[in-house]
Amino acid sequence: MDFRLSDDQRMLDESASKYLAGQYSFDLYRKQLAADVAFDESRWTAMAELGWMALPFPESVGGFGGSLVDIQLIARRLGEKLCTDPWLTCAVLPGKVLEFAGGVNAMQLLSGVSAGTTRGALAALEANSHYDPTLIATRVTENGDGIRIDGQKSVVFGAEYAHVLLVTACAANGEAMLIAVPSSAPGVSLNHYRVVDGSRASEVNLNAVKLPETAVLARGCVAIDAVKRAIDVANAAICADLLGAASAMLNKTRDYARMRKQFSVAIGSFQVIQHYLVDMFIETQQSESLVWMAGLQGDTQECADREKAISIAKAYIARSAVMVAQKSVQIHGGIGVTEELDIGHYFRRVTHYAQMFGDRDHHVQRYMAFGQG
Amino acid sequence: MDFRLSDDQRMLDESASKYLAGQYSFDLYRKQLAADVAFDESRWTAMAELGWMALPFPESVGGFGGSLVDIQLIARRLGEKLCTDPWLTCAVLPGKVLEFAGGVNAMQLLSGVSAGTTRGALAALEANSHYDPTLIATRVTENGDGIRIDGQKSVVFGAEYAHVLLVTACAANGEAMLIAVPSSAPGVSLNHYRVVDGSRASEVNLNAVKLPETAVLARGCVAIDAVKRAIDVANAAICADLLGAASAMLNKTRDYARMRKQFSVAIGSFQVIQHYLVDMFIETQQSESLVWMAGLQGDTQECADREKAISIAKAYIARSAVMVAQKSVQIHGGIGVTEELDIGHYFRRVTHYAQMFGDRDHHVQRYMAFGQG
Amino acid sequence: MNLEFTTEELAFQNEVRQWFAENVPASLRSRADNGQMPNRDEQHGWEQVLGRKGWLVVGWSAQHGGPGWTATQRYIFDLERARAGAPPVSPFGVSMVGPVICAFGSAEQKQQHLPGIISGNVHWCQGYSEPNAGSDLASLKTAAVLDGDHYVVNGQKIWTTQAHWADWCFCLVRTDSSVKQQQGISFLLINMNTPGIEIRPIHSIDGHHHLNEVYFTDVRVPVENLVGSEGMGWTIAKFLLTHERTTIAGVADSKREIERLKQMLKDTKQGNGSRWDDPFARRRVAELEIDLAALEYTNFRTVAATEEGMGLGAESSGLKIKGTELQQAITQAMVELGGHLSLTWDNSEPVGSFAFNRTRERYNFLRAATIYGGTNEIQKNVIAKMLLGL
Amino acid sequence: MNLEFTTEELAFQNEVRQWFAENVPASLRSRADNGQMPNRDEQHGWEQVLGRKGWLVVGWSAQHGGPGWTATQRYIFDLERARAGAPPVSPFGVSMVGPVICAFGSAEQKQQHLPGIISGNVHWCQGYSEPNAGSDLASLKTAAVLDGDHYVVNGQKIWTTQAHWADWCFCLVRTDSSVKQQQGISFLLINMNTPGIEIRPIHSIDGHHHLNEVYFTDVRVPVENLVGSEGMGWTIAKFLLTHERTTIAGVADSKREIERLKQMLKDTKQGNGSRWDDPFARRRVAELEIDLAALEYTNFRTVAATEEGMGLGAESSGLKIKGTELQQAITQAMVELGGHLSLTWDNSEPVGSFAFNRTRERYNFLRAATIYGGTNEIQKNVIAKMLLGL
Repeated sequence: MDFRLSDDQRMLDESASKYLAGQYSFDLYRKQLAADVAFDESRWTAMAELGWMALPFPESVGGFGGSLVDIQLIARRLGEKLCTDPWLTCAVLPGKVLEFAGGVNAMQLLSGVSAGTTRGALAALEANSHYDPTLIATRVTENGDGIRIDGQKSVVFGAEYAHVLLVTACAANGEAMLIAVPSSAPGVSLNHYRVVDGSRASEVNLNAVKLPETAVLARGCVAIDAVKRAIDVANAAICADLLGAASAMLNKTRDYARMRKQFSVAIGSFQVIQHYLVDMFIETQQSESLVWMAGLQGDTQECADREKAISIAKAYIARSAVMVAQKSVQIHGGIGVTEELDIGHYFRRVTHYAQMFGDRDHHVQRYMAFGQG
Repeated sequence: MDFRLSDDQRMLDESASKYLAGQYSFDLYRKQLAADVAFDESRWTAMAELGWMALPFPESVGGFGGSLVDIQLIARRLGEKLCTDPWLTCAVLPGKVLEFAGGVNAMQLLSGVSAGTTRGALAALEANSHYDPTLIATRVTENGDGIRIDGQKSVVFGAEYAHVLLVTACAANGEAMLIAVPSSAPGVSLNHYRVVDGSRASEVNLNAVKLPETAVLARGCVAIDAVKRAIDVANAAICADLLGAASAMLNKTRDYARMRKQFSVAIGSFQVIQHYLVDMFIETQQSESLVWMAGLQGDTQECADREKAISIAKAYIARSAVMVAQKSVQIHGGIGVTEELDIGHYFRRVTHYAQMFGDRDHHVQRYMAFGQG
Repeated sequence: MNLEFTTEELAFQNEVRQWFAENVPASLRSRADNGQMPNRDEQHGWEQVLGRKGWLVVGWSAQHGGPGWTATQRYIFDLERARAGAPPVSPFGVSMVGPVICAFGSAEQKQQHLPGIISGNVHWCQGYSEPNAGSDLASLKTAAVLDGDHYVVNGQKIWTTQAHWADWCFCLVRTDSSVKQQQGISFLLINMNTPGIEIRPIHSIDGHHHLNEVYFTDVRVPVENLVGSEGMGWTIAKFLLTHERTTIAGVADSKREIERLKQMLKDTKQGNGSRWDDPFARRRVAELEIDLAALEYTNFRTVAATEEGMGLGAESSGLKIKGTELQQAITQAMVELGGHLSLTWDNSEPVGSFAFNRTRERYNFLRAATIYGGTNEIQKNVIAKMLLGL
Repeated sequence: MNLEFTTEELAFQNEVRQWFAENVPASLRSRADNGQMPNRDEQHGWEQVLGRKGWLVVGWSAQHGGPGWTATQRYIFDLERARAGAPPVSPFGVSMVGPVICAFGSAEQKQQHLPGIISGNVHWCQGYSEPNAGSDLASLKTAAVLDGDHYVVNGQKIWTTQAHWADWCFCLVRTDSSVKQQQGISFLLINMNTPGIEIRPIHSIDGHHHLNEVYFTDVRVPVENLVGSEGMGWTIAKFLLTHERTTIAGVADSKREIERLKQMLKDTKQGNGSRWDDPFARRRVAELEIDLAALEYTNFRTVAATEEGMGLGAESSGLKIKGTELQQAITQAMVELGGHLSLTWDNSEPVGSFAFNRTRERYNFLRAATIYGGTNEIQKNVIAKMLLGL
């Protein structure tokens, strides 16, 4: 057993920290939030130049063949800094769907994602699917010279900034398909809105969208497996993001408890506040252990092992990070529920990421289905 | 709304307190425990003379027609004093089964119970029934001149002191029957053992037990309903018993926290201990509210209302009393886990009563089935 | 013992229920159905409707212009109010400064202020907390210095809910800094139109503007606006804390919210069924319902004790703790059980269920429930003192 | 990063597993299957079996007579030990006084005491707590007064686990009452056969006798039984607290117990199915398994840090807190999921499931897990100090 980062990983981690410290800040985050923006072309280019887009993908498409832990290292720093840049939703997640779907067309798209020139978004979930990507009401019909898609995809993270939507749809015979739909295709209309962490998502309406047969990237089990496996990758990254956010909250709350005086003493001198902080500390430690466990054991095609590892980590961390977030606000008192201080924004980020692609309840149930011998 | 006790109830409550203070003590409890005894004929007679056996039953059988709250008042005092006298299991529970079963033979038996001369025990649950009295593997066959019973009943509380066992059994056609089986009947053999609160229960083996047809007190729904309704009465009393035990633990632990010094100060001066005690206090207050709710709303034949009220109360109190018990031991430290001090015995009593006829899990599920609109 | 309402109380419940059905505006009801709070006009308009009916200051005795209801009636009224989708009334005039003026105010103060509170035409806010006096209120610094027939007020208040909606503010101010902390504090009524008052908004993490900072710079307040005498401020503040306990647990609104959550789950499809088909979701709701029952019957006991004129001790102090914990648990369940539908923020069209799309607001807003009015930790300290007598 | 065991470690695991399979007595295994603790003969016999194999003092360096294993090997060994149904070894000699003698003892003390610990032939107990020195150990009063070449010991120890099984006791005693509390404490080895020692049993709520009071009346202890120098007792006690952390979380036994619970649920019929068919029972087990995974990987991280020779800070102090909480949660689930089968106490014939019939024992026994060795509250105080630096 070895929990040390390799030299490359340490460099990656440091460069991510340094980049975010220089290019991102709470002020910038708030400015973007006020302007209903969660994206900046120049930052995207900068991140691509740092190799973040190429990192997760195979060398065959121009990627760096990075591991799941590599992805987590960046995700943790993003969470730590409240960064809403859609790296996860517009690059990692759609890129992984393409990688796992395979085939010439998918690989061509993936080259663009890996180069940072193409942004994607996964349009899998629907209003009535809850967290289950196999519940697909969107319909696809095939005719002689192509396909037609009708339906609606819900809460598609990052769609506002995506060139291509990776849409799941179901044929009349029940076969699922994974389809590459250009955002600009006729019949595609998007309603954008803000989501809880301050980033952006969209309703994707597909109204008689006609595309050539080549738009179909995968069918049946391959299509579903690609989506589920990519969502597992996303969840490993989400766990790391939650760890980053929870660690930041813990540190900020500890510092506040040392500094803030009431009744002429630092509130950190009250035993109950001390025990709250210890509980938060222990939960964050345990969460970190499971983040790396998920990164190491979730990086496999073997479905049962992967789902077990990811679901254990997400089920645990979703609860712990929410606890840390709630206690952080409570210890801060009034100032903790305001927009002025970062604590409240971390609180919302934790709410968001704890539920994105499955909350504790969902993942405990998935563990029961896959993981219990 | 009125939560005041009537004058009669206050008298009953006071006489119960006074009787137990005079006739029962922790020393006596420990002496009985060491001797594997949980019964005393003279105390039984004394309790009968106080009217406790007649209290729960209709005047038509010589009872006093007391309410469910009246039963709870005594049960709370028994819990408060760690008393293991089998009043609930040998009088209230079997008596209520007889009362709800109805019919001449049941009423005749009930007269004896109400007079304190006959003791019964409900033999409903089996090794494989969990808490569900409708899961009956014990078999009854009818022939020309009587019935024959074969099977085994498990964890029959108070059977060691019972003259008559109220046994549920199932005919080949699936019909359930409630049968009065004399403990001394040929083919009946009992294995006695201690149970967690220090009282006694038995395995009841029924091996070709032959009885006249008149032993069948009720059949089908009537039999099942009588058992279920009587168990609901028992659970209302159990809630009150848990309240009595939890209140006693809270008071003893508060006193200990005031008196016990470590680091030169009373441990009750530590904020974390204070908040533990406040949590225990609040939970005990909330439990008391639901005890009376169950007593008032559980006293009805209407199945859904009754089961809802009883299950809400038991689900809540089972959790709260266990929390109070665990925290009481923790605050006491080492002395809390010894046989010498009463705290550890209360702890076991709470474990026992929290599970007797259904734990929180069972009652939350029953509430979901009956109570959720 | 008896848990049933009397015939008279049942008749009262019917009357109130019918009146609410006829008088709660559709806009309020729709906001409640989606878990949203009313805006200023809706809130003030609704309070004036209640004021015209004489049902705004329901906790007041008839002598002071209230309906003179029993604690049970007030409880029933609150239950029906929440059930009908009407918001709680703003407490600052009705439950706070009003009762203070009734108990401590001069005849002139009563004449000047009570009618506006009773009618719902005059709106109040509460100037208690300061940046360095939150949980430790006694260390407040805002000073009121006598200058002829005026106090000159300088200082800053914070967390002032609805200051931007208010006509008047009741303030704790320091009139004497030479005595022990609590002793130098006075209770002052300040017209929000007085020159020298500046209000700066504080935006909350639910995305709305409820709170403010209020700056006082040489604000001249007539001496007749002092309630009681100088140095009585702490006594008055403590009087308020033990004043009204029949609704402190928030049972009526929690009850409504749980029912709303059940309906939301039933209305939200999942595959071919609904979210209500998930046994673990149903169990989570069941556990909330059981906790609510415990709170509700504890509240009943407090109401019954109030009816009998019995003092309110540690028993009812627990109600605020448990009540706010339950409010938070309900909103958390709402957010979590909605899944991805709970993650949308400012969508104008419903995504699956508009009610789920808006659960975040109450969840975020109610984080403050365990903080304001004395954190739950402070509440527990107070109860511990009563319990342990240390 | 890498979570896999190396080829060598896997081979070691196989070797150990096979040895346990062949050497754990059936009686021990059967007790473990029913959640019961071994009796004296079984425990001592088993430790001697380990001693003969050289696998008793697994945490010791080769230099002192241990196998010189890595932290990972020790972890693997513990895992396989629990899986095989063998009890943990008694820590008093192996993990406590042994390492103390290795680190602080004289050559004579090493020669006299280490062989008996390594072989499992000599048994120890720990004389720390006193009636008025539990959490506040520094206030202990048992006095050792020098009289020629002996200390004369007078006082009382309490909560002395296995004193009635022990040949020797290591004691914290006060040798100087004129200095500050911690400074006057010394570490003394006392032969339990010395005249003047009286052992009184304390019966625990699990129904067994583990604990004792030990009274010392003019007990004469040779000065050469002092470890280190006078006044070093507190330093030695603190050394012990940070000594061995690879198994402090109790992961191996918790893992075994969860597997046992699953098997018990599968083996216990309910109607036509089994208790395992209850989705809420399964969920409860799943939540325990998830908590165990968090503990296990945190333990791995500590083991890995130990391998790298890194200091053990607050990170690993949390392991004791979480580990004991999990042990309690598992036993509580065992008691509760058994339903009425968990309520039987001293039945000699199984009622449904003998394993469920005995769940009460561990549940009651393990209430002490969050108390002994410093309550979890004290542990949190210690971590808070490190975290906050206040």
